Amino acid sequence: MKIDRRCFLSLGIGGAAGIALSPLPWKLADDSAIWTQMWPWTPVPADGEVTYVKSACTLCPGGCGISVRKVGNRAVKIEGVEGHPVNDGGICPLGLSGLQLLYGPTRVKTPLKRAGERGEGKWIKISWEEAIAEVAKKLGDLREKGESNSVACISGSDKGTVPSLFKRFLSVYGSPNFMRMPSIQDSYEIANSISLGFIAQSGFDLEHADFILSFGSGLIEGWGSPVRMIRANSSWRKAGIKVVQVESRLSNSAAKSDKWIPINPGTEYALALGLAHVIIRESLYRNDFVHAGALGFIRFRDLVLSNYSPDSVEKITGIKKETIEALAVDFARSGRPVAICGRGHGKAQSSLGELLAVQALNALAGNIGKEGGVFAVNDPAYIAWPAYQVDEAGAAGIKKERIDGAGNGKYGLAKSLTNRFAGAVNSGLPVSLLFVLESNPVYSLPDTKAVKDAFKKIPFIVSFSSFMDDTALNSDLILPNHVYLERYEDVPATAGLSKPVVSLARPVVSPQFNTKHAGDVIILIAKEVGSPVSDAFPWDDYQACLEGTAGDKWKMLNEEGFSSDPAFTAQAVNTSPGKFDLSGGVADLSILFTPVNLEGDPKAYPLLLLPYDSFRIANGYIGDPPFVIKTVEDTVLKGKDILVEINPATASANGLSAGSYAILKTPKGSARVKINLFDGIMPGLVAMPRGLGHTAYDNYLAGKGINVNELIGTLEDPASGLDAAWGIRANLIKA
Amino acid sequence: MDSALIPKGVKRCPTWQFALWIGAAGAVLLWGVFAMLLCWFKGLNQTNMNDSYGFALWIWADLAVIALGGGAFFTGFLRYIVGKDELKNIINYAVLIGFICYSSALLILAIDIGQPLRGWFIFWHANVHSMLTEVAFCLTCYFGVLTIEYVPLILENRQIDKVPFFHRISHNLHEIMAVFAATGAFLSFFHQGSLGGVPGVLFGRPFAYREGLFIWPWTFFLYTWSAAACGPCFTILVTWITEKITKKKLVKQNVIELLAKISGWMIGTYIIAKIIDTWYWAKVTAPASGFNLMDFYSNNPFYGIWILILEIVICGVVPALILITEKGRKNPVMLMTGIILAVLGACVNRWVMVLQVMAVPVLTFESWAMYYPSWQEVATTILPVAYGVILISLSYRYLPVFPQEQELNPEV
Amino acid sequence: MKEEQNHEKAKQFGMVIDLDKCTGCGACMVACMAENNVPFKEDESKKLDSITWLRVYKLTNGKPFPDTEICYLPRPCQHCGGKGNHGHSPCVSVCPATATDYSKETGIVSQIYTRCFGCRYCMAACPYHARYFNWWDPVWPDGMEKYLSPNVSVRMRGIVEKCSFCFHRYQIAMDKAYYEGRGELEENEYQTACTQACPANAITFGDLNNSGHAVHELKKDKNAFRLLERLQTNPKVYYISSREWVRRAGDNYLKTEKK
Amino acid sequence: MSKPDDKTTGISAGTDSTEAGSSSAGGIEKGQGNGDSGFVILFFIIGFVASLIIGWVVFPKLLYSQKAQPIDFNHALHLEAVSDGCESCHLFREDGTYAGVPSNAQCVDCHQEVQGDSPEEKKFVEEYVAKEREVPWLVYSKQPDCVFFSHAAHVKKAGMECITCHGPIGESTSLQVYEENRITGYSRNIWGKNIAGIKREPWDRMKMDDCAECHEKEAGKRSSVQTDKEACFVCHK
Repeated sequence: MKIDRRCFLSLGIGGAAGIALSPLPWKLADDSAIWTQMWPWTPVPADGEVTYVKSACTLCPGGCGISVRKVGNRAVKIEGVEGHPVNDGGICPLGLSGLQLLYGPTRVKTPLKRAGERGEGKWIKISWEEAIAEVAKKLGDLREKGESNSVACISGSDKGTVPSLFKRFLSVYGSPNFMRMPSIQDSYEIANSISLGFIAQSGFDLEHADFILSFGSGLIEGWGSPVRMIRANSSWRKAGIKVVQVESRLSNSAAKSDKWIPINPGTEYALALGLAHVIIRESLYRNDFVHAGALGFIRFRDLVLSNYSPDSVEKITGIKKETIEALAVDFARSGRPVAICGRGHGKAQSSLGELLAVQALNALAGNIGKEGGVFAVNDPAYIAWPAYQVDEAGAAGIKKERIDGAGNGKYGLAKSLTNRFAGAVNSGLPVSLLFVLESNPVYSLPDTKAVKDAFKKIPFIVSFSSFMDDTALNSDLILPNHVYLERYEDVPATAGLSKPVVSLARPVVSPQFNTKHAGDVIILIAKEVGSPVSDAFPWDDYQACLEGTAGDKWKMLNEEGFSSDPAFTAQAVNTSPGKFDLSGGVADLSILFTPVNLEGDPKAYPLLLLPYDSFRIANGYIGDPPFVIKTVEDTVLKGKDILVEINPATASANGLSAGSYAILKTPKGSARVKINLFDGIMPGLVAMPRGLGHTAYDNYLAGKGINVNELIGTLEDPASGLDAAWGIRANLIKA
Repeated sequence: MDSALIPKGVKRCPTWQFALWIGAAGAVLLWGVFAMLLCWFKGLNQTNMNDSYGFALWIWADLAVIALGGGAFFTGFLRYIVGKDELKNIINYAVLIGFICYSSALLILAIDIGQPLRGWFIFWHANVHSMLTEVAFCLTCYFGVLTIEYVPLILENRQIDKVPFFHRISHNLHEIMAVFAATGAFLSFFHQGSLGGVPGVLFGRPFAYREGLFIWPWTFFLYTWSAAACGPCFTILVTWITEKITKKKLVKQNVIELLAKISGWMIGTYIIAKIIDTWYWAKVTAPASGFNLMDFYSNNPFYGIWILILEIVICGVVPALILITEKGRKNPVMLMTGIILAVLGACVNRWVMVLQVMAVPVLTFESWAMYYPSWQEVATTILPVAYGVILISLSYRYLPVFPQEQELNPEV
Repeated sequence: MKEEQNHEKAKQFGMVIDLDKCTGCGACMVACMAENNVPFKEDESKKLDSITWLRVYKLTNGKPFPDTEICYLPRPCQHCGGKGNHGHSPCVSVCPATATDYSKETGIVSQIYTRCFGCRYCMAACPYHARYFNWWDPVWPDGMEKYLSPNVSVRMRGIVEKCSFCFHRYQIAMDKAYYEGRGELEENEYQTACTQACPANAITFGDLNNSGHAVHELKKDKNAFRLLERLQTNPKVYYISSREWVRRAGDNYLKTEKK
Repeated sequence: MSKPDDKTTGISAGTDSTEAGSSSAGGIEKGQGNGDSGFVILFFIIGFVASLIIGWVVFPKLLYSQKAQPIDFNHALHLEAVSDGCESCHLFREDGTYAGVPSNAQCVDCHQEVQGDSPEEKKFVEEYVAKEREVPWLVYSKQPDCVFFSHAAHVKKAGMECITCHGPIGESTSLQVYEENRITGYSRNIWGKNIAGIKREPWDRMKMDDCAECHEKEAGKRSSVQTDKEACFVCHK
């Protein structure tokens, strides 16, 4: 008898049989399958009570009402508010992604002070007290030295209480340099000033218009208040209203229009004048605003009749004269036609000539200040704060010329010309301290190199950004604002609306990090700087200021979430007929109506680079959150490569093919790009999206594509100081 | 060193040489195992598969080895059911190759599924409507049968055979082998067929969809048929490679030629059926959903229509003609050309019916995507090859695989 | 009496998408991702491994400048009824583990993530590419998991997922109905996230069988069509376009076929 | 190195020669006694029994960890004091969702201050109410994340009693030990106390099959095309 291998074999077989007859293998198989349902690293969202908080979106000037779904104390989904006058339940991709900003990795979590070189990303955390004291000390020193006017602020907007507090701060402190980021409204303001005699923005009653003629405006791609525009488009479709898009590239707006008229880029003004020619020649205009006695009409008439016949306009624009004739008749014979300009999102300015030419069409159609027409819209009416005392230093400072020149001399009609900021600083105008509020100028202003050079000349830059954006990264001190979902703020929606709405952003969740409301911060800085600045800020905090400002409307704002009461929001100005000046008070009209001479030698740069706006690429203060960048097509962004759109004809002329690499060269710089062939773009053009090529933010956005602003520059409109550059000459060389 | 284990009367290479050989194959195997572990622990993002190539190299390899492993069931069917007695001289090897093919197929499936720990759901939560369920059950059962068919061979190892118990098992298994061969043939018929059914039932994919008989699309029968036709060719091919490596004749040429002849006729009939199927599909089935034949083959940036020509003419008609004619079979170069082309034909067919099914765009506004496998996919696909080499080497060295070996290689 | 019959009748939830209104803005895609806890990766430009339950396709008419036209087409899961509308959608019957199913009560094709073991056969079956495989582990940046909704279970690597017509919204609405002692929902009580978000109101959602629902009439529009109807997949998503080339792009036609 | 030097004949398959070869290493000697097979059987039994013990006794002990509830709650005591049965504390919300385990806000109506002399109550008031912390209750019936369970459908629509699924927990004076499955992280109550998965009462187990069983019997809907039972998207999300 001995224990041999067979015994062990037997033991094994017995063991196996026993195990098989026990729950062990079966339960393990089941449990391991259940384990795979919920790996330790897979988050399981906690359940809880569902509530909704009404608020307003601040991610663009659109001013949509939002309803945020919460589970317990977490915000889980942003939806549009039904019945809100701006968006009535609709919402855009960016607005939907707000929670990725709130809870995202790009948040600045506490005040930061630069430790390394600018842009290096080395920071030390400091307390709010230290940060505010430091800013106040610098401000005090500058004021003492009589250099108060060297303090400037670039803000995303000049509407609403928070920008107004900053503006008030500068005014009482002694600086005229409150600037807002450029947009087509700068152009509209100057145009209105010339033609109507007062500064106002333009609003459009598009829901009631019956013929829409768009000169390159991305009506359904983010122009004006984006959701409202898409809703308007749906109502046009339903009512069979004709939309004509004049644009050199088949944008989505062009694709959705009833008629797309491709035009040589930059010649939109000529088409408008050609249309005016036909309308005047055929006496199709209405007399409400233009009649022989109207200011400048005779001069305008003579100019368009002699210089802008459909024949000559065909030569300039490349549009057949028959098309021009027919379009003019269609436009003028419609009941409530409206002409709109402002390329793409309308975030870039246009030349004064283009504005006046397009506004002339509206005047000829007699639809200014009427249902379905164009309205002049004043600034919000509800901000009426007590007057403040200015001391001598302040008064001296505020009287000085603005850095961007706005309001002075030949720029006398402009409120803000931030497009001139970088050039002015680089030419030696001093800026000692810059506040950056809800804007990203380092990224968003054209000619990035010049902007960066200008920033280098500014010794102290304070960013109020909630996010580590391109400008915050290049600042010296970050005083992080609450994200809009964590704060109270009035949100005036003025972008292109004829009847503006003011909504209220309300804290949906408590602040996630050690951030502070920018409104509170500027009040604290004012108090720290001391009298007389502090006297102009009598409020304990921003909340008190806001409630006081809203006055008896506060309750309604809080309950409804918005107010469209004209007495409270911006007022549409009553424009009395006959007051429209078609000549713009300009002695020599031909100065207005000259083609923009783009930068670059046409021989070295035979192509034209055209930046374009896309709904899926946010290009304002906020960059694309992960969800939105996910929706960008692979014909626009592939890996880290940006694709430029060119016509197949352009490609074959340059030896390029779909997906191949090329070097895109402009007088401002060059970049490696990939080629996307698109039949819908005019040969000879290269189109590149705005909004990519961020150097800051998270890995979901940073380093993807090229910032088109690095390749383009500004071009000053001699008549107004506006930036008239709609593109730049370029060349594509096979890489 | 291991001489006691080596069958009597045959000559084997020295142990060191054998160890070196196994070591080399083992290194490749380890590489594959490493890739396999990567796929298991990090997930299928290790591959270059994507939503247009959800079925890719692995599933192709899977279907190809199953088709080629069909040599086992068909040779068994011929030997035990039809009674082609000569084939007893190659049946052992056919079974071994089948065993390797099927075990490899199961392993690849275990890597290919996204949640390997839930793999058993296919049995426990089986959906009777799914062709894949049929595949899983038949495949597993047939693998069991192959194991039973392979076991007696192991038991014939000189040392194991000395144990009376094992000897008796071995003996008894031999007695009833015909039953298993019949079961195997039946199961094989079904799972080869249901593998064909996998693409054939996809009525959302006009490239794959075929009409058919009752619940079975024509691809069901074509798959079985092509496996029966090309499987034995693979057995012959591996035998030939083994002979080249061992520098020995292992199976008599008449056996090879008999199998080749049967294969030839099978391929011939299969390719006629395949041509009819393709013609009917191109003329009737596909146009009914708005597709011309060329719609499936244009826009593909790589091979276009050539893959169809390769499959049907070069790897179908040509080997059939070679193997059917006596002249072709008698000429060793022609014979092996025919055999290789036939094997390739089955592989190309499986490639087309697996990868293209998902990649051919159906929506008019989608386009072909290109795919190339990642190294992890390649390594895990080579893993079964290395495993097969090792198992064949061990079996050849220690088991009496080739009954005619001694006769063909008398001791000098 | 008639009303009651209507209630007894099985529901067929479906969608009508007006392509004339759709602007391609992408709000539906993002609304879907935000509603359904859809994960994202650093690089989502490889569209073949990018999970987008609802994907907006860009169609062009293929003509050169200046006759080029573009149309956007949002594609959720089509919730096919299959041949004869018996519920044998292309994907459902092929799943070996019963992880996807068709409900005769709602007409919705379900996907049970915890049952799926990732064989991807259903993806091969679906001609619309509406099914997505989780090639990667879903990972949210630190803190971002806070916005995840408890109404939709978070998926795991290695399984297939797809649009559910926001079925959880039906479940939640039914919860409320039961609590209030009702057994039926009003049309507006169950709407998908994309329908709700669409700024253009291009998407209409409801019970195709219920004559009281907007979709019931809309699907009969003369310009209405479905994708790949010739395959007899019987989708429950209808599209409306006034442009002929768009309608034609919805299916495959032989070159010899005239409309 | 060994050389194949054997000269014996016959390696063909199917030979029935019982002749043992040379007595090389590893060979098994003939004539092994019957006593050996006794050992073989003994070892089989040892292996069999040991693994049965491992599978049935040791394995469950290893699989589940035991966790104590933060407060030992007395259901029976509370049930006496309230007027509306379980729903007095386990509420439905306005939107029809089920609030589940009560939050402190509900408890403080009575337990703002310590009422009686129970040490558990004292702990609750001092540790949780005073510190405004929610009690981290361990929920025995917590289902996996993929499950959508509608209390409204079962309680309001179908009029089911709580006891049907949760058992007579209302009669308990003390909470049972919470056993957590170390692999899945779920409560043992889901699989059931019986490791073999055998249940006597309907509330003994809460696996999908248990739901399905009742759904098949009571609801009787056959909305699923694949299973001819009720559709998956009734309980799954």
